[in-house]
Amino acid sequence: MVGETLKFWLMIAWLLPLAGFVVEIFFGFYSKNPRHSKAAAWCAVGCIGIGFLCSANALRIWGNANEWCVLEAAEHGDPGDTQADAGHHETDSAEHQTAYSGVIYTLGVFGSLEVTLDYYIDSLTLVMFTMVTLIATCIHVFAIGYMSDELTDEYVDHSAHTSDGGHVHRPGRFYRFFAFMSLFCFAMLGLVLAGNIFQVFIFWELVGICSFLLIGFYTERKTASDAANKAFIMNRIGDFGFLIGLMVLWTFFGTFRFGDTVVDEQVVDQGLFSMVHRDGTGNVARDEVTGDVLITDTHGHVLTNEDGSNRQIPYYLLVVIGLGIFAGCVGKSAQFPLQTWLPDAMEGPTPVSALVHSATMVAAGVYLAGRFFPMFVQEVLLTIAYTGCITLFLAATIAMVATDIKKVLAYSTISQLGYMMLGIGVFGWAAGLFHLITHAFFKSLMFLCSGSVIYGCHHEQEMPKMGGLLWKMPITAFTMLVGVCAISGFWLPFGLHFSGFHSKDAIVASALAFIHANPAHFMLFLIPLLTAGITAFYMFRMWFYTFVGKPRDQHVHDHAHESPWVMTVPLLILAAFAWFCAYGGESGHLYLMLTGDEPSHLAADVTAATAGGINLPGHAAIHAVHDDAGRWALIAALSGALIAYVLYGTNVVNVEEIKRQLGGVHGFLANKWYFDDLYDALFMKPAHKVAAFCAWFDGAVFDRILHGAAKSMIVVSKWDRVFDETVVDGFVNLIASATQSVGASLRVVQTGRLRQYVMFIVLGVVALFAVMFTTFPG
Amino acid sequence: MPAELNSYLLVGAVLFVCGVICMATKRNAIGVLMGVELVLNGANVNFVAFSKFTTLGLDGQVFSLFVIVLAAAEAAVALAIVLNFYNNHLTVDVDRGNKLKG
Amino acid sequence: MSLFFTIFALAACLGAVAVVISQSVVRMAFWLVVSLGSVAGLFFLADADFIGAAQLLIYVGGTLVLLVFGIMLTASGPYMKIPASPGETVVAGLIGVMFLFMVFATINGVDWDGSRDRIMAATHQTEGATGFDDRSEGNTLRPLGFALLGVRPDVPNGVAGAGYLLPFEIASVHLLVVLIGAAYLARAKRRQDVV
Amino acid sequence: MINTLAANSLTDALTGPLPLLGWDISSDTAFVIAAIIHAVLIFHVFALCPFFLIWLERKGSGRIQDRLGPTRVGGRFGWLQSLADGIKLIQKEDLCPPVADAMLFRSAPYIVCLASFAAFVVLPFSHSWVAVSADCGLFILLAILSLEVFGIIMAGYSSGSKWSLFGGMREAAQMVSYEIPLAICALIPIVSAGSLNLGEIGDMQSGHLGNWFLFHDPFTFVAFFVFFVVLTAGCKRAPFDLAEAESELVGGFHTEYSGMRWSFFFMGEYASMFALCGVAAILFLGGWHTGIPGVDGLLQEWRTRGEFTPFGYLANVIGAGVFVSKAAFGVFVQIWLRWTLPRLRIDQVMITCLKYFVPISCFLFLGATVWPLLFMFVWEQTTIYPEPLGKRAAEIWSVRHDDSESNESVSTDADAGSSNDSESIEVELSSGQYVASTNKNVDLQLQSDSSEQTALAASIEVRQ
Repeated sequence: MVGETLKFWLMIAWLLPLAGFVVEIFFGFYSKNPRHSKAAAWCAVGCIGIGFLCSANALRIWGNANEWCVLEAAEHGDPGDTQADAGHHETDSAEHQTAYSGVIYTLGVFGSLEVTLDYYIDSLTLVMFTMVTLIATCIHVFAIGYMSDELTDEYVDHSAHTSDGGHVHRPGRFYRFFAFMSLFCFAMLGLVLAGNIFQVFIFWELVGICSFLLIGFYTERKTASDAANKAFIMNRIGDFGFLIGLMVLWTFFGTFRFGDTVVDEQVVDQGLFSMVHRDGTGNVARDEVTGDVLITDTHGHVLTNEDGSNRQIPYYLLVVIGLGIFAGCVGKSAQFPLQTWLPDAMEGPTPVSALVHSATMVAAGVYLAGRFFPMFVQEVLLTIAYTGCITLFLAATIAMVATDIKKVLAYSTISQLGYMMLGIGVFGWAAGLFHLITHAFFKSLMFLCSGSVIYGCHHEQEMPKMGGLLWKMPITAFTMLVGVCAISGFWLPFGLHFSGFHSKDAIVASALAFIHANPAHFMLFLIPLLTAGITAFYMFRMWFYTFVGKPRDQHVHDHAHESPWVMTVPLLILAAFAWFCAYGGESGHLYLMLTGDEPSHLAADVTAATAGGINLPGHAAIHAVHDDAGRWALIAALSGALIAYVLYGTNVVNVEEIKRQLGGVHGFLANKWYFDDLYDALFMKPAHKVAAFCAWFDGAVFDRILHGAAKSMIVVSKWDRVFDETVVDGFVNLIASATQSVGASLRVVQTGRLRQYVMFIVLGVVALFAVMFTTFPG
Repeated sequence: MPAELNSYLLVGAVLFVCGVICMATKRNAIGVLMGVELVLNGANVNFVAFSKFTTLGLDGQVFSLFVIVLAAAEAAVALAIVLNFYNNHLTVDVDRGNKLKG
Repeated sequence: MSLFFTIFALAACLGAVAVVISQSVVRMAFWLVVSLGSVAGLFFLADADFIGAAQLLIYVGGTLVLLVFGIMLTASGPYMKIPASPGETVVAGLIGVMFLFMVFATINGVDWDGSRDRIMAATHQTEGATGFDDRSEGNTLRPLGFALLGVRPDVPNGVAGAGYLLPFEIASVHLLVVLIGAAYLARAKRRQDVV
Repeated sequence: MINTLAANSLTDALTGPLPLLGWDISSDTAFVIAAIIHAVLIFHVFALCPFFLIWLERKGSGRIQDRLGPTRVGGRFGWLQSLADGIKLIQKEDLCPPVADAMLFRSAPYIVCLASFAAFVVLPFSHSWVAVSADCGLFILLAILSLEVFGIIMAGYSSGSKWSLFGGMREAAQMVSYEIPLAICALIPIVSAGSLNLGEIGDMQSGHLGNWFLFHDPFTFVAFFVFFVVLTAGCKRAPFDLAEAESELVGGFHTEYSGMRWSFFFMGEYASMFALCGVAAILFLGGWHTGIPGVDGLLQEWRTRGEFTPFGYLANVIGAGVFVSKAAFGVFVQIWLRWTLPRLRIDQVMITCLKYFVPISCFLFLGATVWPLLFMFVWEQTTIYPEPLGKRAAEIWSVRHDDSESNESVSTDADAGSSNDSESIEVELSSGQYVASTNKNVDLQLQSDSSEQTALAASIEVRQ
């Protein structure tokens, strides 16, 4: 019953943006005055706003039904209760059902493959829904102000140039922007709601296309269209792995569904999550002889094929599935080595960067990794952890030297996504997703702030031209400061810690617990810790660069102004959430809800060496090291912030001098570790070479063959023509002339005199009668 | 009864033949039309006679009714054609309408 | 009875002959009225009241007035005559006579009584088996109406579908088409203004 | 039709040995004699109609124009004026213009007269006082009257005068057009009555005023006035007298006529006026019934005693008087209109017909058809009257059928195996199914054998 109610509200929240998209794209185009009307924007805001209300309502219903997971928290979170066994959670969830799944609509049935639209609703779904709709609402409102330049019949794009060197003039695309945003919201919510991995893939591609459209929104700019292409292609590489994973999955499991299909408390259709059973050590159940992984039902009983043998899957293929799915996540979340598209994606309008490329879409990779966690084996998780670790360091270092305010934020985003991946990889499932939520708030906040700055500075994005804007745009500056503090993870007394403090601490704590259990992988703790400092450094560097100090470009400074209320109000709302959304930390509602649906095998602390050679830290182990980790991280962040203050907040040190002295390193970082060049040399150039060869081959070989064939056909045709004209035509002409001569001789009968015809008829009848009479007398 | 039937049929035959001759000799288009009417009436007389004197029964009357109705329709169309003919040739002499002669 | 028949038959035949002989179109119309009116009289005599009345109303009252109207519209002068050549007349007359002879021969050559009896025997009918005696009184209005609506009370055993509902409907649609078609054909041609 | 010619049993009365002379008259001879008797009677009506009506016209026009009109001939009121006119016209020279088509010119008045005269054949003057009681009497009457126009066209064309030709053409156009609303309006009471037999239609309206078709339903009420206007045009009476139009066409189609031939046109015109007004009286105004409940009932009772009984005969005489009064009043109204209203133009005449009367009459026809259905579905009864019209009609028919059956179709009775008693029960049972019950054999067949056909018959029956 609760499941149906939740489904109802979430379906509304999901489908409203689609309706909004349809209305905006059609009525926007056909409305009377599409270039000057804000109707499309308010339509989009209305749709997503109502969607937020529905989501929040669904969250409330779920929370009430599950008592906000406080009971479970009392059991799990209590440090003294370390004896909780793996089976505990299952019995518990039987009493409090937290995950609801079912079929929305069956798209088609192909043999045993059933392509359906399913839903899978648990706390993660609901939290994601609420977060996405809330942030999207704020960003939509913000965009009304930010995109108001487009409300014109003749928009002058100063960044795009025509062939004669002038600026591009084009009609405004206000309504189109909001239509795309609505479509994106629909796709993103669909991705979150999806109840099977194939459906996830569908919406995965849909958010991809929305991202493509929005990155390339200023399509006249070559940089923008290139960036859109780059994002799309990079994502395709990841999606290729995703597809491989799906194929293997389908071959061995025969279903895409996450959850079990339950009818009258009987499981009628096994979901993926219950097919891979974990024993008490957190290992997957395996066949004792072959070593293959057994496929089980909900209660751990092994499923059998039709011939009676056990259904099983080779272990390495389970690894392939995990790596394949994770490849998709790597592409979507811009992880190493596919991280290069995200900074370029900043070519899109800033609200897009805030919504798509920081808070939601790029987080979808992390979300999927979290959602699919029950299917990941240790090898995969280790890969995830290292990928995240590399990414977070790499991106943070580049962020230190970036000068474009949005690029800084973009690298920061990559870095933070790396944190999340790391969290998931080191069994800090809840920590990674916790950081996903908090990061969404403060990163979208900072992007909007940067958007406000850019808007206030008349589309100036380079930080070296800013400075001293603090009192020009105070609301923007202070909300940005909230965001910066949040991402740095600062601690405040009375529990008023910034949200980043809680979430990053959780990840670092997980990592610390992990290396305690597996000392060989100590890098997985050290690098994040170091990067925590770097994060604080580059964030405060950005803030100081922008808002304090002397104005570096007087022209920009003079014309800077605070943004209108439609832009500042969303900032204030988001700032509040960025500060307080994680209120209470590990005993706060948000974290408890997430742990409520944590995969069951993570609860216990398992130290026994397993096949993968990895030891699993349980909740208790993580909790034990939490305070240590928090202190280390805070020290790192404070020192990073201090360095930033010294370098950029004061005039004590000449930054340029340092930059010059570290020229080599700086260049390396400023060129993004030469990844673009590397890819260019590795893939682009060979591809161009191959293409050039193909073109040559086409022209030299294929075309000659074709031309020869054509010439020979011409010769044949000439002969055919001769035959046609003499033989065929002659025959036809013969018939025609014969017909004509017969007609000419018969035309005499046609006198054209009506009365004679009557006479002929009568004569004919009489003659017929005479013949009959003489032939058959009587 | 056969004598009576025969006399009806004879009347019908006379009407029919007169109609045919009328169609064959009249150069006036309307005269031709009248010939057609006579022919149709000859047939009608036969139908009604058969209806009365043979097993044809009511069907004969129904047929002649249809003949009358359709003859009226035919006359209307034919007259319209004649008017068109007159508009084009300024005469109703059917011998002038010999454009289709071979 | 035979007196009236003789009168009407003679009038009909002589009228028809007069139609052939007359040169003036209007006289032809007059004689045609005489002939068709007499045929209507023959119909009355043959107990076909409704057909006779329809003949009078539609033919004489409608079609012939229409024809005279047409004559007036197309006459290029008073008492217009378009004489046929004597040769044609003679040939047509000869052929007509041959034709008449042929028809007469056919009529007299058929054994009507025998064929009637054979048909009755084949269809197992007896005289008056249907008991439908209205026909003999000339009151065929109702049976005709029934027949046109698809019901045949006069047919033995009440064969369903022996009626004429469909032809009736087709005829009415046909009349409508003719109405429109005739109006279209005879419409006043409007000259196309050259702009 | 020939068999129904002697519907009032005159033939039967004549057949057999003549009482006084002892001649044995065969049925054929009796038939001829009966026909002649009828013809003579009708000829008298035909001749006396114009005689009286022309006098009425003169007196009426005189009074309307504030004159006295004829006063002297015949003593008072000039009542013999028409006779004097007739004598004068007979004496006149019978002229035929040299350019005229003599044969047509001379025969045209006869066609007109013949048509008007023949129309009286099916016109009943009282209950069973009719020369031919044909089942499609109204149809025949309208058909024969439509012949009249042919004579007028002939007259117009053959006179060799342009006035006459114009008159003839106008008449042709006008008559061809006005016949349509005339026929449709005549059909409206027919829809209610379910019979084309004028005698039956008249008999259905006995009883009281409410039984007149004029008051039968709103559509017939309106239809009567449309019918009357259209028949005025059909008789080419003013204001529709475009064919004569003295002021523009001199005399129209009769410009060239003189003497007796000229008077024939007028005899035909007045006779057809009377005939059509008579039709209007039968169709709408109760025919030969007074419309007074007590009187009608009494007369009806008298009639049942037999046609040739004194009271039955008296009832028919009274009925004929009532009928002639009604028809004459209709003619009087036409005269009244003629001397009151100005003449229309020819295009106005045509527009009045084609743009107004045809659509109006079509609408009325539709309404009259739907009206019983309205009663069926709204009030679940077929009529507002206690006694359905169909039942009355069925009774009339069965009475008439009994009369003829007694001497004609005894064998049929035996074949059918049903007595008259059972038939009357049948009729009462199926009073709504009037059409089906018109022939008892049909009735039996439909009732007993085929429910499908019954349903069909019920669906096509004329309700009321």
